[in-house]
Amino acid sequence: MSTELLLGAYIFMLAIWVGNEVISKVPTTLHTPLMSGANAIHGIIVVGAMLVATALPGPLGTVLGFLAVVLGTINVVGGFVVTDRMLQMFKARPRAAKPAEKK
Amino acid sequence: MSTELLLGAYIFMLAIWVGNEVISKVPTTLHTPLMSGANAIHGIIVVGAMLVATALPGPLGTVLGFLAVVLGTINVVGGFVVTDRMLQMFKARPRAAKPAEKK
Amino acid sequence: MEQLREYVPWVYFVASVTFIFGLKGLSGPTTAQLGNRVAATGMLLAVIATFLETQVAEAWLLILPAMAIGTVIGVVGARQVPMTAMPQMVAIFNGAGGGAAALVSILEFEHATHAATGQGLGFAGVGEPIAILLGLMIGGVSFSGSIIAFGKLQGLIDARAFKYTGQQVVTFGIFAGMIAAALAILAAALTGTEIAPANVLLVLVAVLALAFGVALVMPIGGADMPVVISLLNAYTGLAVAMAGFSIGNQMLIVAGTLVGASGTILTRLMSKAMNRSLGNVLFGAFGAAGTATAGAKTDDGRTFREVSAEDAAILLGYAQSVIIVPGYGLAVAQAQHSVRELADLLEGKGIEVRYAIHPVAGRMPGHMNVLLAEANVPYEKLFDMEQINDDFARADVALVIGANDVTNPAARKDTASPIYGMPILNVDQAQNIIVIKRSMKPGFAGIDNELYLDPKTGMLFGDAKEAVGRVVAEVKKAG
Amino acid sequence: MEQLREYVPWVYFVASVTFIFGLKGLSGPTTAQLGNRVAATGMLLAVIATFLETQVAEAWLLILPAMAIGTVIGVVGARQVPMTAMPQMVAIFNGAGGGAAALVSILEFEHATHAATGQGLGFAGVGEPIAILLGLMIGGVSFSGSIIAFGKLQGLIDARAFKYTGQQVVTFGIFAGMIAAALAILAAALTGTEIAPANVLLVLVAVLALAFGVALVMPIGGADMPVVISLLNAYTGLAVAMAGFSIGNQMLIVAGTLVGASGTILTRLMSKAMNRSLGNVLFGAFGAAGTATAGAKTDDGRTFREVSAEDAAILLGYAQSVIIVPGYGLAVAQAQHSVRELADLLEGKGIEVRYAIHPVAGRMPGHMNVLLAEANVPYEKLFDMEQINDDFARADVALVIGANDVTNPAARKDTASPIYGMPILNVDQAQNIIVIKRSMKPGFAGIDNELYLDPKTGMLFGDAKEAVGRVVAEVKKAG
Ligand SMILES: NC(=O)c1ccc[n+]([C@@H]2O[C@H](COP(=O)([O-])OP(=O)(O)OC[C@H]3O[C@@H](n4cnc5c(N)ncnc54)[C@H](OP(=O)(O)O)[C@@H]3O)[C@@H](O)[C@H]2O)c1
Ligand SMILES: NC(=O)c1ccc[n+]([C@@H]2O[C@H](COP(=O)([O-])OP(=O)(O)OC[C@H]3O[C@@H](n4cnc5c(N)ncnc54)[C@H](OP(=O)(O)O)[C@@H]3O)[C@@H](O)[C@H]2O)c1
Repeated sequence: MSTELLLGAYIFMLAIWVGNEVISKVPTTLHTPLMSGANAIHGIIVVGAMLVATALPGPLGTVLGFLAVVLGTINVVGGFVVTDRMLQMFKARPRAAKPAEKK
Repeated sequence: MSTELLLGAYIFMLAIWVGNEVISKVPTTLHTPLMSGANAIHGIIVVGAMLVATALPGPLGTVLGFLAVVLGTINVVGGFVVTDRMLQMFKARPRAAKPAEKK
Repeated sequence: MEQLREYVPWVYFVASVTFIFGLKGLSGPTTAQLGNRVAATGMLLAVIATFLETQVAEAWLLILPAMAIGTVIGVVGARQVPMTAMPQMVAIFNGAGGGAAALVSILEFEHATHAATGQGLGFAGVGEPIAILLGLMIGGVSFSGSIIAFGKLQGLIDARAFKYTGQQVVTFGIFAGMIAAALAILAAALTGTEIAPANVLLVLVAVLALAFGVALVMPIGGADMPVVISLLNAYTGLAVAMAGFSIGNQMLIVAGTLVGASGTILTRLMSKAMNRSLGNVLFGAFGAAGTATAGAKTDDGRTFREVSAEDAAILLGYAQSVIIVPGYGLAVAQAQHSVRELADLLEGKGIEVRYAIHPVAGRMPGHMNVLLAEANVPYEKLFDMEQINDDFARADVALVIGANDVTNPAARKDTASPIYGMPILNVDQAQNIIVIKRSMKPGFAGIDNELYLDPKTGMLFGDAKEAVGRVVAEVKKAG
Repeated sequence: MEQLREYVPWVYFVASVTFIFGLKGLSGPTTAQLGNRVAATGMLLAVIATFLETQVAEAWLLILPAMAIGTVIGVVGARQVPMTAMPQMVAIFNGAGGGAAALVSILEFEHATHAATGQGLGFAGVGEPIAILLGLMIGGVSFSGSIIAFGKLQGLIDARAFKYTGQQVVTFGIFAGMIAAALAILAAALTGTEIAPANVLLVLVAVLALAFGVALVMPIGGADMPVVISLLNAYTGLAVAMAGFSIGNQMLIVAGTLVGASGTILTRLMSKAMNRSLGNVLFGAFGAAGTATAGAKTDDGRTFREVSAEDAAILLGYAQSVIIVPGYGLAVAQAQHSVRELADLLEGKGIEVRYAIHPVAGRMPGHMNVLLAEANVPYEKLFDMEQINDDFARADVALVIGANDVTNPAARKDTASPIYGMPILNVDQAQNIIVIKRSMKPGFAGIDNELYLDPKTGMLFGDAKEAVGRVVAEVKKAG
């Protein structure tokens, strides 16, 4: 029953509320981008991976640490880029939109 | 830059979000009861008052501690009772509603 | 006892969760009462658990009587107050919370500095003294400000905006002095350079905070008090959160911050519902319950038409669709039951009766809903302004009972009017208009209403309850 | 460096705030892109700040190459993938995150137990080992589950639901074994009673978690994969939060919990949009891309009517109001630009053209919106099902392009149909119906569509892009 556990519990509980409330009224169209964006956000595990990458000495530890960082980076980078690409589709691109509007 | 301050900051920041999001779509009708209910919730200061009531020895300390508890209790008790009374008004009371429905 | 004490922080944790559920519940009409009770239960649990702490258990002789006194005052106050005086009551309870937060801050300050020896004031870091000072200042402002708000609404202090030359300078001076004294304490805590004894400075901060609260609320007129109370409510929340930081109690941080954040949003929603910006409320001049523009317009030769209860009954009896517009006068006269009776009679004749509820009709948001609900008017018959405003043109009779400002067409047309821009009910578009009030006197904003001079309008003078009673009698006679 | 390092936790704090803003932004159409970028910026800040930590700075030779490799894989994957394969891509990225969380948990476990001497495994309290074990199990399930989901969507694994007798028993056995091994570790950590070496048990937990992820996703059909991916996404969030608990990093707790909570809500919203309960998705049989009911109904003697591109052009040319219903086939054929061209032509003739977007048309939510937006179809012309469903009866032509299940009237009437109860577009109420598809074959749900046998319906066979192109040519010829 350490203080840090208690405070962590508060943070956990409040973050659940925020997570729930913040997206409670998302339109269907945005389900996939939102899923993808949330996916990118948990990519922050890369920071955890960096911090413990060398926690275990020896070759096995190094391999696991290396792998953890690679996987975390894939998650965060791929997640944000793919989300951005999806969302780009929702915006009319000026180049193409111009001639169309002339009609 | 103590850990406890940092964790407190997280709690503070998340609670701001929760407070904002949770009531962001309250109908006008409920403004007053909501204000009153929120008023009752900060009455939790009574716990703080209890905890520090005897923190300062001597008669002045005792008087201040006593006063703090009295004020905190007024806030919490009065707040909840008055809110409950307001909200009671929003519900059709069965006794009176029955004959009206017969018509 | 020893082992149980370990769980006190987790009881606080659970209580924090109930507060969030409570607040969420309070923001929906069907869940509001449950929400309030859930939060109250959490509160009770937290208070009981607190008795497990040694210093609290040992001081029961001090604490229990204090709680008993507070409970009696709270319950009696909350029970006895008439519905129309609810806002004042909220103000006074809020002030009590602010005062408690300020006192907790003072006690914690003395506690922390008491054992101090040598340089500095004995604080571990910079966080605690800042939290203590903020708790004291915000709590103090909330305490005195709430008391002034109470006084104005209760009629103990002139409700009009209190203004004098040089006011801004004085108010700012108080504020600057308060901040300066607080900074001096902070300097002493951090570097040990004491300009004056810390206790003296602390008292100075407290006194200036109280003065600042007074200076802040005095220039605001009674009309804007609900908004001010909501703002002070958010302040108290913040003060409680600061107290939570200073005594290291997360439940207080959560509860206080929740109220601080939601109270700020609520304040903004409320001023929006009254079509004012928050800055306008705090520093504007509308609240002057003015006489400025009053009585200026009636002299253009147009006159009003008085009608009898019988006339009104006939008009209503031949209508197909009636819209009732309740206002502050209906609340004062407690005419809700008579109105309900009239509506039942008309509906018995097959006439459609609806109620148009303006968001700021009465003296607090939801005032009319509360009143009519008390008389068991079905919820489906109450329509918000946006829902019903287009239907006035199709209504045969608009029956205005003790409402004034919320029907004043000047809000639409007259850019010079103090209520210009406020959305109003389109009563003037109805085929016929009946207005029940006691005289030609203005309402809250203190301005005349040209609706009363409209040829379509018939004035039925009298106390709302009594006048509606007469109409009921006539309707009964007729049918 | 030394002093800067003190601020790293506060950078993490700021990053946490950006994640919330990002998530909030992502839930509104106009703010979505900004939100995504805000969160990405916060992420970048956090990563940079992490290099200030001694153990990270010292290991740059390990970490930087790893990040470079990850970046290349991530960018190339995200850029190269065609729009239709987006769900798979999300699955694979999600799996990577789950795997990372599981590895972090393992490393932290070894780190904590490495220095352990004497009794127990060297944990301070019960919190850390629990968090580590949960992070490992949830992360592992998410990793293998996501890979299976990817394989099914990509066609590497048979997309149909994989079932065998005794399946439930096996799945439950894996789950029970995993929990038992985890409890054994916990017992060793708390009481020092080791049944087996902790490392062996840990590997067992990891292996069983991976197996459980496979067992969980294999029996689910490809149709339900978007929902499953969303659920696994929430799992990874939870695993990250647990990793945050075990290494004492609040930013990870906040980010992971946010995703866990919002992902759970999102999963529920998605299954609701497909008119399924989450339980039904996880344990139901609909996903079987079945052949069960297919082909059964066409034998009642009714037949379909084929039309030519010219017929279609004439019908469209004389219409006043046309509603286009896009579906998966439009995405496959990449016909969005041709459709836009057709719509422009018709609008040039003064014909009203609107698009009816079914919530689950295509293979992911928002699929049609994304496609049509790519072809610059104005946002105002896209209508949600609820908005436009009543207008079909007044439309002269409903032009169905590569859509099938979302127009199938069986969902309304046929209680035996696997899509019974799913709300559909009221295409059958239009005056005339033109359906563009390659054959009479069924769509995703594998069932026939009696809409095609309706006398009002004309079938225009061909690849969507090519067929629409023919219609465009005919319309141009005519006018
Ligand atoms: N709802 C809120 O939150 C809130 C808060 C603060 C201020 N306000 C302000 O209050 C006003 C509310 O508008 P409103 O139309 O409801 O009220 P109002 O404009 O204040 O008018 C009320 C009218 O009722 C009449 N009246 C008083 N007692 C009566 C009785 N016993 N029987 C019959 N009539 C009686 C008065 O005329 P006689 O004296 O001739 O009878 C008065 O003109 C607005 O200006 C609003 O901005 C509202
Ligand atoms: N949106 C989501 O989130 C989601 C996720 C998973 C599953 N689903 C499911 O997917 C289905 C979506 O319904 P839908 O109506 O959009 O699609 P659908 O029912 O799958 O039908 C698509 C039709 O397009 C035709 N088609 C395929 N390729 C074509 C081409 N190149 N040119 C022309 N036509 C082509 C096919 O017929 P031919 O072979 O005869 O050409 C097929 O019948 C629903 O059952 C839904 O539950 C949706």
